[in-house]
Amino acid sequence: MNLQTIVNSLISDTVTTSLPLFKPELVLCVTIVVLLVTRLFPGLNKIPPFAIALLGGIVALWASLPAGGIADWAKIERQELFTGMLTYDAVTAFIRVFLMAFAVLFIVLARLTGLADREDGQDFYCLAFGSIIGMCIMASANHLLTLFLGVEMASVPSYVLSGVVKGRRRSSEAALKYAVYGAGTAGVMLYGVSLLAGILGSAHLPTMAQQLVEFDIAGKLAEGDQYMQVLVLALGGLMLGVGLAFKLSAVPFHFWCPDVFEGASAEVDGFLSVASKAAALALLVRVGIGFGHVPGETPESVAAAARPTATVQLAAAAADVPPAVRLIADEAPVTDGDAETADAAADTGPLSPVRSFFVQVVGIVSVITCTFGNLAAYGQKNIKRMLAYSTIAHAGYMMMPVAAAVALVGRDQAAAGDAVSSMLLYAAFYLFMNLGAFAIIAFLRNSMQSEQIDDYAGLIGRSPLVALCLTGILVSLVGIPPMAGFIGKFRIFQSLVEAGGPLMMFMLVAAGLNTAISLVYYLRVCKTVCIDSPPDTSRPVALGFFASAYVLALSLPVLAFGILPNSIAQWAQAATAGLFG
Amino acid sequence: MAEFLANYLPAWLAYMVAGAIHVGLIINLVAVGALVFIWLERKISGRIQDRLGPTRVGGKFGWLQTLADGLKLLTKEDLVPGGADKMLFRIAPYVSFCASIAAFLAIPFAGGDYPFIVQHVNTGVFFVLAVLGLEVFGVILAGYASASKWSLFGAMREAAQVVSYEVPLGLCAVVPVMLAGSLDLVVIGDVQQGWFTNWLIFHDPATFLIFWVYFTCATASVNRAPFDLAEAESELVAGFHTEYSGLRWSFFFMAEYGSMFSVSLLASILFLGGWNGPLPITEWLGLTAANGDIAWYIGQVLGVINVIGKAVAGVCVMMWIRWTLPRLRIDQVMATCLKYCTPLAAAFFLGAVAWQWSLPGRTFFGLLESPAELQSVSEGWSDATAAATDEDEPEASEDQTVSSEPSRKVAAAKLTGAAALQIASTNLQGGK
Amino acid sequence: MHHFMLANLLTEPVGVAHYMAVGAVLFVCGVLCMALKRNALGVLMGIELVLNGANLNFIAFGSRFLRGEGQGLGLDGPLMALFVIVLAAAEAAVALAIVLNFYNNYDSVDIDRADQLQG
Amino acid sequence: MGDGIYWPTFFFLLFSALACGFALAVVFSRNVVRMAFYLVMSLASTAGLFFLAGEDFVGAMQLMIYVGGTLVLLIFGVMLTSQKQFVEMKTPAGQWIVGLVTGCALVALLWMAAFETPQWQPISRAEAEAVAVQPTATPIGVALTNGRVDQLDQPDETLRGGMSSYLLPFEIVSVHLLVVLIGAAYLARAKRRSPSAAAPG
Repeated sequence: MNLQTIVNSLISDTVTTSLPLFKPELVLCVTIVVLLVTRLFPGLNKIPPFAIALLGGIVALWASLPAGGIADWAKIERQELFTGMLTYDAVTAFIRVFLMAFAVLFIVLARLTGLADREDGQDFYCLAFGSIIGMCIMASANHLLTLFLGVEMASVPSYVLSGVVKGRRRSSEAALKYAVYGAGTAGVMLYGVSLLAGILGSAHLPTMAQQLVEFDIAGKLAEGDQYMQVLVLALGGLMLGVGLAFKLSAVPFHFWCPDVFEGASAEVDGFLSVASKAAALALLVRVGIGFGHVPGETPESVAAAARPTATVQLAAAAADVPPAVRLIADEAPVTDGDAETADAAADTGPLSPVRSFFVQVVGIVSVITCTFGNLAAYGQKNIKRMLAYSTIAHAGYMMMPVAAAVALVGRDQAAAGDAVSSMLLYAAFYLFMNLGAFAIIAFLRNSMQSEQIDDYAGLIGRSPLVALCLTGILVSLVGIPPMAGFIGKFRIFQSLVEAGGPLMMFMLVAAGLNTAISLVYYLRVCKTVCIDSPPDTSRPVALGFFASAYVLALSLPVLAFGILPNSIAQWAQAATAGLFG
Repeated sequence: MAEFLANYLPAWLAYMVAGAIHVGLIINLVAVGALVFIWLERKISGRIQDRLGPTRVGGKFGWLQTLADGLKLLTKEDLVPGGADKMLFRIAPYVSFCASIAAFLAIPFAGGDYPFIVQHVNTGVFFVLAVLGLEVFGVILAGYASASKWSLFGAMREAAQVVSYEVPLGLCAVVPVMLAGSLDLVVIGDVQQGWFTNWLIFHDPATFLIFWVYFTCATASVNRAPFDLAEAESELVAGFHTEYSGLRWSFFFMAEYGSMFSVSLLASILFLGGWNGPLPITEWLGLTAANGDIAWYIGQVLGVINVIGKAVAGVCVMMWIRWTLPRLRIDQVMATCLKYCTPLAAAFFLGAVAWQWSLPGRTFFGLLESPAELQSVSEGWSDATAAATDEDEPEASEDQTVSSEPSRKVAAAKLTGAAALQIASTNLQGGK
Repeated sequence: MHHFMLANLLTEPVGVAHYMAVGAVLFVCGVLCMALKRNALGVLMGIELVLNGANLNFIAFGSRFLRGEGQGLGLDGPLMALFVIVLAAAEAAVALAIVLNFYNNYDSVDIDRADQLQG
Repeated sequence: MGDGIYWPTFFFLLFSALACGFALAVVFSRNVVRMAFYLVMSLASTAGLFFLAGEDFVGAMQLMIYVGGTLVLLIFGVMLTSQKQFVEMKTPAGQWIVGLVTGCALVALLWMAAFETPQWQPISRAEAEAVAVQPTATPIGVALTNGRVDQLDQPDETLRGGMSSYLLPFEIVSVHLLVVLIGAAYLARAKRRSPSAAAPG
């Protein structure tokens, strides 16, 4: 094997395997270029940019669907693309369909509300698509560079998007805050990434997990004088977490969220709260799996290997010699009969310290985030600001199943997959709920020039359709049946129960209490909209046909999925079934 | 040189002495170069305007005129404006001068196995371009620290201009790098051995054309007329150095002439055969390493004369341009860069690639066989493109791919900055 | 315990740890800049320092001269550093455009003036 | 070469002192223009450290893109906004104290971690001098076009699998730069329409 053969095999691998699976992103790239090129030529610039963008989005959506149709998730096998830079599995595919569908809905919304006007439409669509490509990379990151690159690619265009209304002071302030905090946390995250790469000697997540097994945290901690290396690891992990927490708007890195949401326009808020958050959650899952799970490791194999390796580890640690490479899966053949003993033995894998660290950090942050978001949403007068806090709270809810999944990895991988599927399901519902809410806010802003909750009083009389849709969405955000939000929350709670343990119970209780708290401020808006009498100065609210259709198209699924959640829940479950293997 | 000295001195002292000698030579080169060039500029401008230029000091040609001027500058008072940021004002000329000198660290004056070079850097082309780009800081700091609006405008223009022109400049420099298969200036010079037909400028039509793009961009990036917007005396008094006097002012001038010299040196190494004369005279005379050290040394000195001669010719052409063409407006300067030079450079780059692809091993003149060194590179090239699994020659194809790819990204990254700068500067123009 | 001996300060090579020490100083200086400067451009400069602290780490982890052949990150180090440099350029361009936009609207680059959004 | 001064260490100390000193100067300077100047010096010294670590190519890139491009951009921004009242801005003393204490603690922690991790300690002088100087641009270029030259001399097989080629990031970053360029240009250019017509939100 010489270098030439390596290079050739890599090239053929790229062309035959990786590029076909990278189609949706490529379509978006091409769309960006086409948008720019058509602007240059006198004849071509008559083509409305919206048409090109919509076409590109739809083609990308079509390209992102699994080969055997929308229900065919289970057949997708985990693969590494581009020699390990990206990972492609059913979760990636699911999130990508989600993001592409969102992209199509988003550009339609931007067109309907007039945010992407004719002259600068190309810029707007290019930025949105560029950001979406970054999110796709986040969702499939398998390498520390693609992790950072994805975050940067998703963030930097969205800084511009949040300041897209150039002349408005608030808009420019939102962009400034977002950019400064975002760039700062990205820098801290990069430093953490450098520490992790340095201590583990690799930047490829699965290899890093293997190195972590060799690293033998428990042994190093027991040894006493080597705790500094574990400290570097923890420090690197926490700094990486800073960047993730910023993208997730988790406490204590949430402070940008309300300001940016209030300053940016409502359409962009929808973008930030749905797409950006879903990508960040997917990245959180990737990081959790990347560091907490070695490919090929199963609880059974770990349980079988536990005793011999433990002694090897201790001996090796005592002799201060790095333990030999152990491929755990090779050492112990998997037998079905061991499953119960593995369950009873709880999490004893060599990565269990990493997992418990991850679970504790994510779990506690999620509880605090959730509680903070819901408490701060009280007393907000601006609807966008209130929804910003609601977004923070929902980020907390959606982080919980990720913690549960990582907690379950060492014991029951099927249940862990289910936990991730509950997150995916909630994210899918969240797309309709939040994009719907922000679309309504954008349409109302266009017709009544206000985003104050008080100005929505008596909306039911002025525009019953919008009022009903808004009410339905808010009820769903609380999580009351028969809306989709209820199903999503129920599944999340279920995964917490499945994971068990004091921390999970604490999270469950906190989530339950939070639902009760959130009831008050969501229903207060519903009351304003449906019951309060309109102010004297109220003007009629007129939504065009397309706007009404758009609002309906987003609101109806919220109800429909609440009543018939089966198909989408099955897709999510099928997508996560093969996640750990 | 350090190894040689180490025979007679303790090792640490040998290194220091060698370092001191190198630095001394370079400063000498820049200072004496500036001395000569300023005299030359006066003579050339005089002749172009049908005058004699300086005639009095130092005999018939007035060749001591610059020295007299230098002495006058030394005795002038070192003024610092009242509202100036004193520290930055004092430091700025030195920043410019240091950057200008530092570029010479990696420029070889003769090649072969023991090149005449201060520090052999294996990414020489990029190092020189990168360091040349740092000169702009001196100008910016001077412009800001002077607390004068003329200076500030001059500095802003310089910032926008220099950063923008580095994009096409880098793209042009990539072509010889690609053809020679190395970023090492010594290697690039050495592959052009033999007749002048082997010079990279005559390699193919695209390289011939891109040389002129390079020369235009080089003129602009060292801030010479018709691109000397930073000093534009008809509108900005004297631009960024309005407030400077005496020795500090002369440092700016030495930096300017030093940069002119270094971009011309770079042009002569990248395109004009470097230390290889138009005819392979050193070979005919047997001045090679095979015939003993002394012959080799004479050959090398001939090489030095060759490369410096070409560089001086380049500088003279810049002067000729200065006294021939009128100054452009700032927006014309930026348009020249972004609308013409960058696309042209990219197109010619592709042209050179196409030539290399379709006619490997051939040069421009009657489709001659290209020199052996270049051939090995082009063979590697076709290997890589055909994805042949040839076990013997992985090296050449690697080098080939190296050269073009990273620089493309540099160009892209610079373009981002440059365009933002340009937009900002147009805004400024509107706002003022 | 491995201590940095002052005695062989000049006669022995430095290691990754020394580079990391410099990187840590740059990182912390950058964080302090981000936290303490009121000028938006000062904050951006802090970000550049932070990124360079990380880059120094990457270079150190990848360098054969600091850790010997075949150890550490290998080529990943300089490659990641390269990408960070490019991404930082992109980020700076956008951040600067945003700061100028803010300046046009507020006539100020004081971060503390950005206080219209509160509640 | 004997036991004399090990020059790389000498230059390391020189450049690191410059890098750290100017970085501190950035923090403690109140004048934003001087901060920019100190930052330039600090990052240029960092490029020197890159050269010392044997990464010529990245060092040259640092000088070219970072120092020659990004920082010129920053200084440009400083000048566009350099009205008297923004050039010097004070931060309250309380924030300074809190910041400095935290900063010192963080530096101490990171230093301790760096100097107590065995695999990050220096190799011996003989080993360091035995490391062969190799071209730096070639491996980077090959890695960007889909191959890893260091894959063959990595002794640890588990690490070999994780040596990815950087083709994808290299290509996708160009899309990113394009998008960012569009965004920056959009924000920086003057509005095309009258302000009354636009401004939703």
